[in-house]
Amino acid sequence: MDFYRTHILTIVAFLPLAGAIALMFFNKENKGGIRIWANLVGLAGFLVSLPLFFWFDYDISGEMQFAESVPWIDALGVQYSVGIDGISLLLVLLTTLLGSIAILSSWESIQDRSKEFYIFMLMLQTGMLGVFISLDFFMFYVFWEVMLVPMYFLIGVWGGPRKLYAAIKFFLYTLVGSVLLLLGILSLYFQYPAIAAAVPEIANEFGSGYTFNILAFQAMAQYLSFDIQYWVFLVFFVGFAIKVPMFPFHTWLPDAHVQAPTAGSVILAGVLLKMGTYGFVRFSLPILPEAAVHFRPHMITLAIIAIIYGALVAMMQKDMKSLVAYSSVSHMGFIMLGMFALNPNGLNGSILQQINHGISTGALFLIVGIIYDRRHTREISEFGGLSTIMPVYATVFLIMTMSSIGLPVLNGFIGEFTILQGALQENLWWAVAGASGIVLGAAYMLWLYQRMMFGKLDNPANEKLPDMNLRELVTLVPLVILAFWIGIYPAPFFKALDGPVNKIVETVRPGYFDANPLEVRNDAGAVPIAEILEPALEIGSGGGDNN
Amino acid sequence: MLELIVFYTFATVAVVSAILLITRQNAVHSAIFLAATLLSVAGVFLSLHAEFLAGVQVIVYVGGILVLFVFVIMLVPTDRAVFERRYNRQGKVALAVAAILVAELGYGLYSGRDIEFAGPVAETVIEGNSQWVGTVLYQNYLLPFEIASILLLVAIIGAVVLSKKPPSEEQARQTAGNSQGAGD
Amino acid sequence: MGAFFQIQDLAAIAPELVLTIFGLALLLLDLIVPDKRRLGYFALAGLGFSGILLFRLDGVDISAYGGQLAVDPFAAYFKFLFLIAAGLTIGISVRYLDIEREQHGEYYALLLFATLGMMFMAGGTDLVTLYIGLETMAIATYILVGFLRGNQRSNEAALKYFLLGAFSSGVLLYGMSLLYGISGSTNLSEIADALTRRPVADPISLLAMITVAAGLFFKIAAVPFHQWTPDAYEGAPTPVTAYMSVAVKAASFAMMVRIFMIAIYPLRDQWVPILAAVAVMTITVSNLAALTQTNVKRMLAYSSISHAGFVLLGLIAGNDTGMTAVALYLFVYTFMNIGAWSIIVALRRRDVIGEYVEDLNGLFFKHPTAATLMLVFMLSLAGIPPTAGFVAKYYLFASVIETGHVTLAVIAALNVAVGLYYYMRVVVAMFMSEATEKTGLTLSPGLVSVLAITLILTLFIGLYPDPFITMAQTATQGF
Amino acid sequence: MVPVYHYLFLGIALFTIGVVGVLTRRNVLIILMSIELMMNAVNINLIAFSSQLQHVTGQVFAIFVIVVAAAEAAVGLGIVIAMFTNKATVNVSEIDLMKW
Amino acid sequence: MNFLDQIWLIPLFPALGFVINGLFGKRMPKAAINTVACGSVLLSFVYALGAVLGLIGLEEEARSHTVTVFEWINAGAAHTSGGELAQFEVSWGFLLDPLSAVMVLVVSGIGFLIHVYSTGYMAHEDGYYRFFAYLNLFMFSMLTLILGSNYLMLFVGWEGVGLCSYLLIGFFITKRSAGDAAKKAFVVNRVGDWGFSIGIMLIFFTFGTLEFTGVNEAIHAGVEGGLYHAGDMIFVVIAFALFIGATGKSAQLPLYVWLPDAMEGPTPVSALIHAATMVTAGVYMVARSNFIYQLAPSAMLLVAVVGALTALMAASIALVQNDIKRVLAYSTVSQLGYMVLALGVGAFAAAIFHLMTHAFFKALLFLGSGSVIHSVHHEQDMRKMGALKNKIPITFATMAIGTLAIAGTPLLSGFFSKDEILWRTFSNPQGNIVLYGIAVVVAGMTAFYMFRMLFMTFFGESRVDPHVNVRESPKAMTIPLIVLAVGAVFAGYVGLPVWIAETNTFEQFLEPVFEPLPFEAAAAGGAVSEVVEYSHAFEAAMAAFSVLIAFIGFFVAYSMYFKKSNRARELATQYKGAYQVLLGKYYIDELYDFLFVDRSKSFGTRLWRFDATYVDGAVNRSAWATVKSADVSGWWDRWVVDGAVRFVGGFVKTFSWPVRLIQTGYVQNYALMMILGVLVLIGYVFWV
Repeated sequence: MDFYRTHILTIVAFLPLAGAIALMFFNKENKGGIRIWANLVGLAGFLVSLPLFFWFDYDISGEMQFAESVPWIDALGVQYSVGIDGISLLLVLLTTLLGSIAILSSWESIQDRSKEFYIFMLMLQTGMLGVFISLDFFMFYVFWEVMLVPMYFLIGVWGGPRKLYAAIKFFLYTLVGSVLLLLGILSLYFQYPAIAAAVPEIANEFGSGYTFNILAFQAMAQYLSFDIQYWVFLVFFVGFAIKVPMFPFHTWLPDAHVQAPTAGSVILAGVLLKMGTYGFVRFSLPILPEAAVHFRPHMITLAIIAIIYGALVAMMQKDMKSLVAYSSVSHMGFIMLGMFALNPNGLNGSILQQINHGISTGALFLIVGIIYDRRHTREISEFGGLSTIMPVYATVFLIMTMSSIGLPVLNGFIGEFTILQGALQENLWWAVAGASGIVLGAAYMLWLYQRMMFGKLDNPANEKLPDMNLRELVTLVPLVILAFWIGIYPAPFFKALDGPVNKIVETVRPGYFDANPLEVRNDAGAVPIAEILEPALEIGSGGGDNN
Repeated sequence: MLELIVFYTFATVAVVSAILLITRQNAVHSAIFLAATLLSVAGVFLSLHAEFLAGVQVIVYVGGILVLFVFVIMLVPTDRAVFERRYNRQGKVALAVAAILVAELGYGLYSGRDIEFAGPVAETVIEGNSQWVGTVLYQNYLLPFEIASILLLVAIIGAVVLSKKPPSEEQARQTAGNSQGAGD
Repeated sequence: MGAFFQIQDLAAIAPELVLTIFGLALLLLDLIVPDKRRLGYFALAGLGFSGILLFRLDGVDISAYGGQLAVDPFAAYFKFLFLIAAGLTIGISVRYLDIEREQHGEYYALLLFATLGMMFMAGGTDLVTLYIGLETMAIATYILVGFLRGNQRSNEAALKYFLLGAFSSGVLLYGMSLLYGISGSTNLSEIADALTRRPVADPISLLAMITVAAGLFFKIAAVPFHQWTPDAYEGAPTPVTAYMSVAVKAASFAMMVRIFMIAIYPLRDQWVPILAAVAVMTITVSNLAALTQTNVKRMLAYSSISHAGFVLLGLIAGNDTGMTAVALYLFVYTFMNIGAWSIIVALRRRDVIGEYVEDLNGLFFKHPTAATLMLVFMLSLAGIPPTAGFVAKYYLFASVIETGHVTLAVIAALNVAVGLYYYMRVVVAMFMSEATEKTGLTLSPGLVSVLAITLILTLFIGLYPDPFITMAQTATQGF
Repeated sequence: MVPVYHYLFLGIALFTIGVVGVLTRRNVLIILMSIELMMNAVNINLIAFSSQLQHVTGQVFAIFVIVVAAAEAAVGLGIVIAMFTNKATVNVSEIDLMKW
Repeated sequence: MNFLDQIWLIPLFPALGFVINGLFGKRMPKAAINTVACGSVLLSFVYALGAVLGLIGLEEEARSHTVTVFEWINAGAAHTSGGELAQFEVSWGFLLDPLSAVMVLVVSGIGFLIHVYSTGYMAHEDGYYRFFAYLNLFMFSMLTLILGSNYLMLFVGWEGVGLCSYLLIGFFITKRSAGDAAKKAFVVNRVGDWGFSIGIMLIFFTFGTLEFTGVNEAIHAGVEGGLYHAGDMIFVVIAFALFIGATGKSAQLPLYVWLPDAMEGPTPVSALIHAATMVTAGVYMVARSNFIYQLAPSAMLLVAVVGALTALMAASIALVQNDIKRVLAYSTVSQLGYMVLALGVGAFAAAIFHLMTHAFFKALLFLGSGSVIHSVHHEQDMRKMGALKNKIPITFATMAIGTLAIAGTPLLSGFFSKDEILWRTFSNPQGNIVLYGIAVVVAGMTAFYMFRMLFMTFFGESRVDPHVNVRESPKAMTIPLIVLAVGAVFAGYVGLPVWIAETNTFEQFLEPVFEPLPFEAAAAGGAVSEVVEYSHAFEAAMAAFSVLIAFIGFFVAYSMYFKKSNRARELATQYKGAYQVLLGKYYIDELYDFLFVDRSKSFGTRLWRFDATYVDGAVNRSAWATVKSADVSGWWDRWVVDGAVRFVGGFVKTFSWPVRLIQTGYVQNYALMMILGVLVLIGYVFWV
């Protein structure tokens, strides 16, 4: 038990891998056994991760907890070092949950080569978890890339008609990004010793030699010259933005989503995209604060473009999967908008929205997958009036639609509103533009829902469709529950985020939390609209702290 | 002055016959001009007081390598080659290249000529070029000398292996057959 | 005036001596032993024996034969590398030669002699030694490439390789002669001294530098001296190709490091830009060319060219990291590349050439394990963690970034992606296309063990590179 | 005493002629001879330097060069013969099975 | 037991009802479903009643009771526009004060009646349980909306009712038109919500809190401290943003287009959601935010104008509708216009008053119409009705009452409330004569079209399809009608105007919520805008005038549709001039010309067309535009963004060829390349 408690992260991360290795020794004809084993491992993976939620100390959610650290490559100062703060906590839990659900969802849809499929799923699981728990940049990078391979296969082998194109596109895009990312990491790596030499307290804490320790990098943030920050931010941006994906780099996403099998899409939308945003939160902001502030307008612009653009394109999709895919582009735009509002509300919302997006979009992909298993088409025009024969399905679909368009009492609303609130504090127009995404979101999601669920059941092919079976229900119920939970009582989540977020804001905008004198207001008389409409973008104004 | 004349006679012979070498249609003629070149080069060596080298040049090259060439030329019926084009398509380019090459090498060496070739102190002079060469060869360059023996061994093996008849007749015939197809 | 020959110098070249003896013995045994396969194992034994002796020289750092030969960690590291490469090559050769009906003792002897030449290239500190070693290796390789006498491709490959090789060694020699001329010595360090005494950028030294560099570029197959590579690699017997792509390259790089980092180090400012240009061209051109290849051997040939380009980056960086990177990269490359080649070897059957991408179609369905191995090797060649290839590439990037050649780094980085594209074509063929009746493998104990070794090391270095990095570091401390 | 660069120029001349031969002739035998020419150019350089520096290292080097030249000639001719037995030609222009 | 502290239960009961019916309804007998559905609503009505009584028990200034259940959102610190550090905290809090008291009673009460009615009306529809689940969900959302103690809670309810109206409009899922209408309603509302949410954020950004009480105090403090002044830009912006939301929900110009279509839903839904409760949410919200609006006079003016115009337009459209439900729908829009107008002129109490009375009679009318439709087997066209008054007497009687009430017949509820609004429009400082004029005209039109409806439906000769045998609706439907009719008669008496009673009790009750901001204090003895005092007699006279107007409307309708239903046409064709003389009203004359010059195209129809083609069309067109732009962006996506990548790919491919073409296979080409390489390198080191 004690061992478990001290090594919980390692166990959580590598349990799926162990399961995969065990799976290799199954006879590939024994499909039933393989299936059951895979599901057992997936479930176990979720269960072992649950204690994190209870053992986590929310009062110091900003600190790295459950930390472990073992030397790995001394020659480079690389360590196997893991630990989670509030942000990673949520993402890890999301990953384990979605992972087990995705595995369960493939029960019937994956029949050929199921053994390899589950092996890849489990490996993917380990890869993603590794990314979220790494405290060592080298290790982070390794996991970051390792996870590409299983995903490549999931798309390329079990995918749709244009799977090869989609798979290689996904792989190349991400690889280009991540190799540049590596260069960025290296240039930080070579910065460290000089700074450590100059600043004794850093040297005392993290040693004076070369290191990949993320915390060390964060500690040296304020000593990094702006030029370094500038360039490293750029390469990091490419690396992460491709993953997110942000506007110009998003085109791999629809292909990958549409071609991938259901489970793949769920994981892709639910977790993989979060790795990009996670990268921004964990690295770009705390390690490169000045650059983050400098690039803020550009990032915001891209984010807003993504919001509106993704929604518009989603509106014209005829394939429900690509519709959902483009909606993810829009949602990720929201996340980036909140993140680069660079204030607590925005960041809290942004990170919570990552979870929400994982839940609702993951669920939507499951829903699409369910209908796809029955009819083997995703053409929206093929369907109509399903709610008469599939009421349960219709209900769940409705709930998830509402969650994705941000209806209160469901999770999406909390995220979107806090994000916009954060954005508005910086610049009214950001919020206005962002909020318009909500309208469009309603438009396309309801269009989808109405086309599929309302109207007469005119397509004979649909007349005999069975409603969701128990297994499918089981895959969705947890997500529904979570959607309501976050929507009604998100307090615990915010509590987990509060610490890390405040830390980030403190680094990026020093002195944000100093309450400001009321004189600002008094002599200004009533607040002039100008102050809201265009606060200057550099730190200090808008936020109004006095440096 | 005399040396200069000697050198230039040898040099001219060498260059002219070299040019003839690469321009003759018949390989046999080329071989003969090669011999001429090698001999005149040996002469140059002599004019440089490298008697031993001159000897080696004559014996090994003219006596060895050249004979080898002639054998092969005899072995390989070159009559077919007589009626063929002598040069490949890139002749002109090659000449241009040659011009540039000469220019660059010449420029380099000529402009560098005044920088005296400051070597280390000369070795202890030993009477007689051959003894001297021998001493240096067997003292300083013993290791390369040994390796060279292996090198020659390898060469012999190679010559033997390669000129043995191909393993299986039918395979040879078949390959020869499609070689006609590939040939033209 | 160098020292005279002392008897302990023999101890210094004990491994080489052993190899020589075994080589000669092979030639004799070839006459008596009917089953030539035994000779293969005999050769293996010789390599092992020499390896053991090599270990006895571990940590020694002396100069033997009056400055002709250095017995230092660097040399030891590379000699070790060559021995391994040769051993692996023999492992995949035995069965192959049977299929080609070319089972001869000379093959193994030549392999040993080639290795011998390489060992002197790694150890030599004198132009003459280096050159003779180089030629020994080269001539042995010419013969090996042409070893399938009945096969036109083999002949052609040999001829091309030989002609260009001789041509390039002529160029190399010309440069060496100039080096001798300006320094009055053939000893690398003395040449360096002479160069430092001479005015920088004096034309003769530059001529010498370029011509020597050109000769070496040819050996490592750097653009534009690379064109022999695809043809030679395609025509040569596949095991020999594997050997060339690994050992010959490594040896040439060892020699290159000796010359560039010692002899013409004074001219570093002049040669860095040249190397940089050549490296960029090499990586890019070869990657582009590889994209559309349908013949796996040619594709791997181009890929090996691009890898050479990557290694050049380390030389450009020129600092400790860079040197370590070179050593480590060549070491890693040996395993992953021979691994990949052995799969190609396994594809060769009596009736199937097994060189084309289609021949790999659906391999996964017939031989899942083999396909998975190939996958690992491909990923490693592409530089995806957690394989050894990633660690090696990582080290190169690190060195380049450290010395501030950002542009180089970015270009190389983008090329990694291009590389991935064509490596993945193999993967697609194996995993995502239907199997044909042609698909199939011939496995032999030797081949299997080679695959096992290469796989294990590829993964192990990828997961725990620490010991190997330290090894490489100690080996390259001299520079 | 002839200045050394006269010899070097002779070397250049022979070397270039050799290069031209390699580049232009179709007959592989003549190409081989041209390569021998290049080797000789190198030898001339070496000898010239050695006599100018007043020591014989260059000559020793030249000996090795000659050895290598011999070895190469042997192997090269062997390859030519092997080639010829398979495909009755000594024309390099006809040797293009493998390209691209 | 103390109801006051359990007001959070009031919304909870319907929520439970929803859960039960939603999950198990499918397997439950109708009776059980009814009990759960109606029972839960009844329960919350009882609780509401108790709570309100408890509230009234308190003394006046303490009549504001907040109950916080638990913390909802806590998204960390935030800078307000003033530069202080605020905490973005929102909790599940419920607030009972006079305003919400009135609303909660109206909603739960009428809601209950409509539930009962529905048990009868929906008896034969399938998806019975679904219907009641939705209704309960609606009740939950509506009550949350009303009782929420902060703007975000209000927003929760706001969106909730939106969702329910979406579900209920689209209840007949097999009807494509229903689906379209539902989606239209939701999306149009979303546009409103967009403005609303911006407004909410701005409120937090300005005051650092979202609690009504908190904002209220902040504003009072600010005004007293001379910090806020009427007309400060920020408040105008906020007020404007909020009003966008209101126009969406309360179907005001320009966002009212969804409401008529919403009639696709079952009639009880129209009654409950699109007449009595949901559509008034906007009015409620603006009234809630009165403290902000008081700071933004210009926004107030905008509100008033929008309200007046909406009222006029909707009424004029209603003049010529033949679908009974559409008439009511447009009438609803126009009545909402009244309320908004009242808000605009600062008569918040009056607005709420009208809201209440309107809830009664409009619900009554809708249910009545539902009963009619039910009895003639789902025929909605009035031209296919007529002479029903004897066949369905109860329905007729109740509807007559409703009509009288809405038409503003004296001593009926509508009279008091509408008259209050008219008077305020005339007398309040924010009001003016133009608005008043419009309002009066609308009053006349209202009377006209309502009576027109009544006559066409119940009088004249029957145009009902003979095969249909008309029967009175079941008790479950008639009883609610009767109850509502009673309400429609007497609801007005809680707020008798001052020229009848000595004080307007209703206004007095709402006083604490709507107390005017202490500008005088701020102005510090500066010029206080003096309010013109009118005598009660004058006010009474005005009332009489409005009654007269209403009567004219009634008379026109009577003369044209009661006596002889085709008389109008004859007149128009034969004795046009005499007809004009008979009704010498100038603009009605115009109206008639338009009505009968051309059969198909009447002015109203035109307006309706206008509505259908332009306003509505604008929505469609914007949809079309978005789709087009989506096309464009999709194109961009496929060709430019992706194309760039593919270009790189193609680039690579195309350049891979020449690279390979160097590879001629001729050894001497290779040699040439090599030597060239050497030359280039030498040239480089020499001359570069």
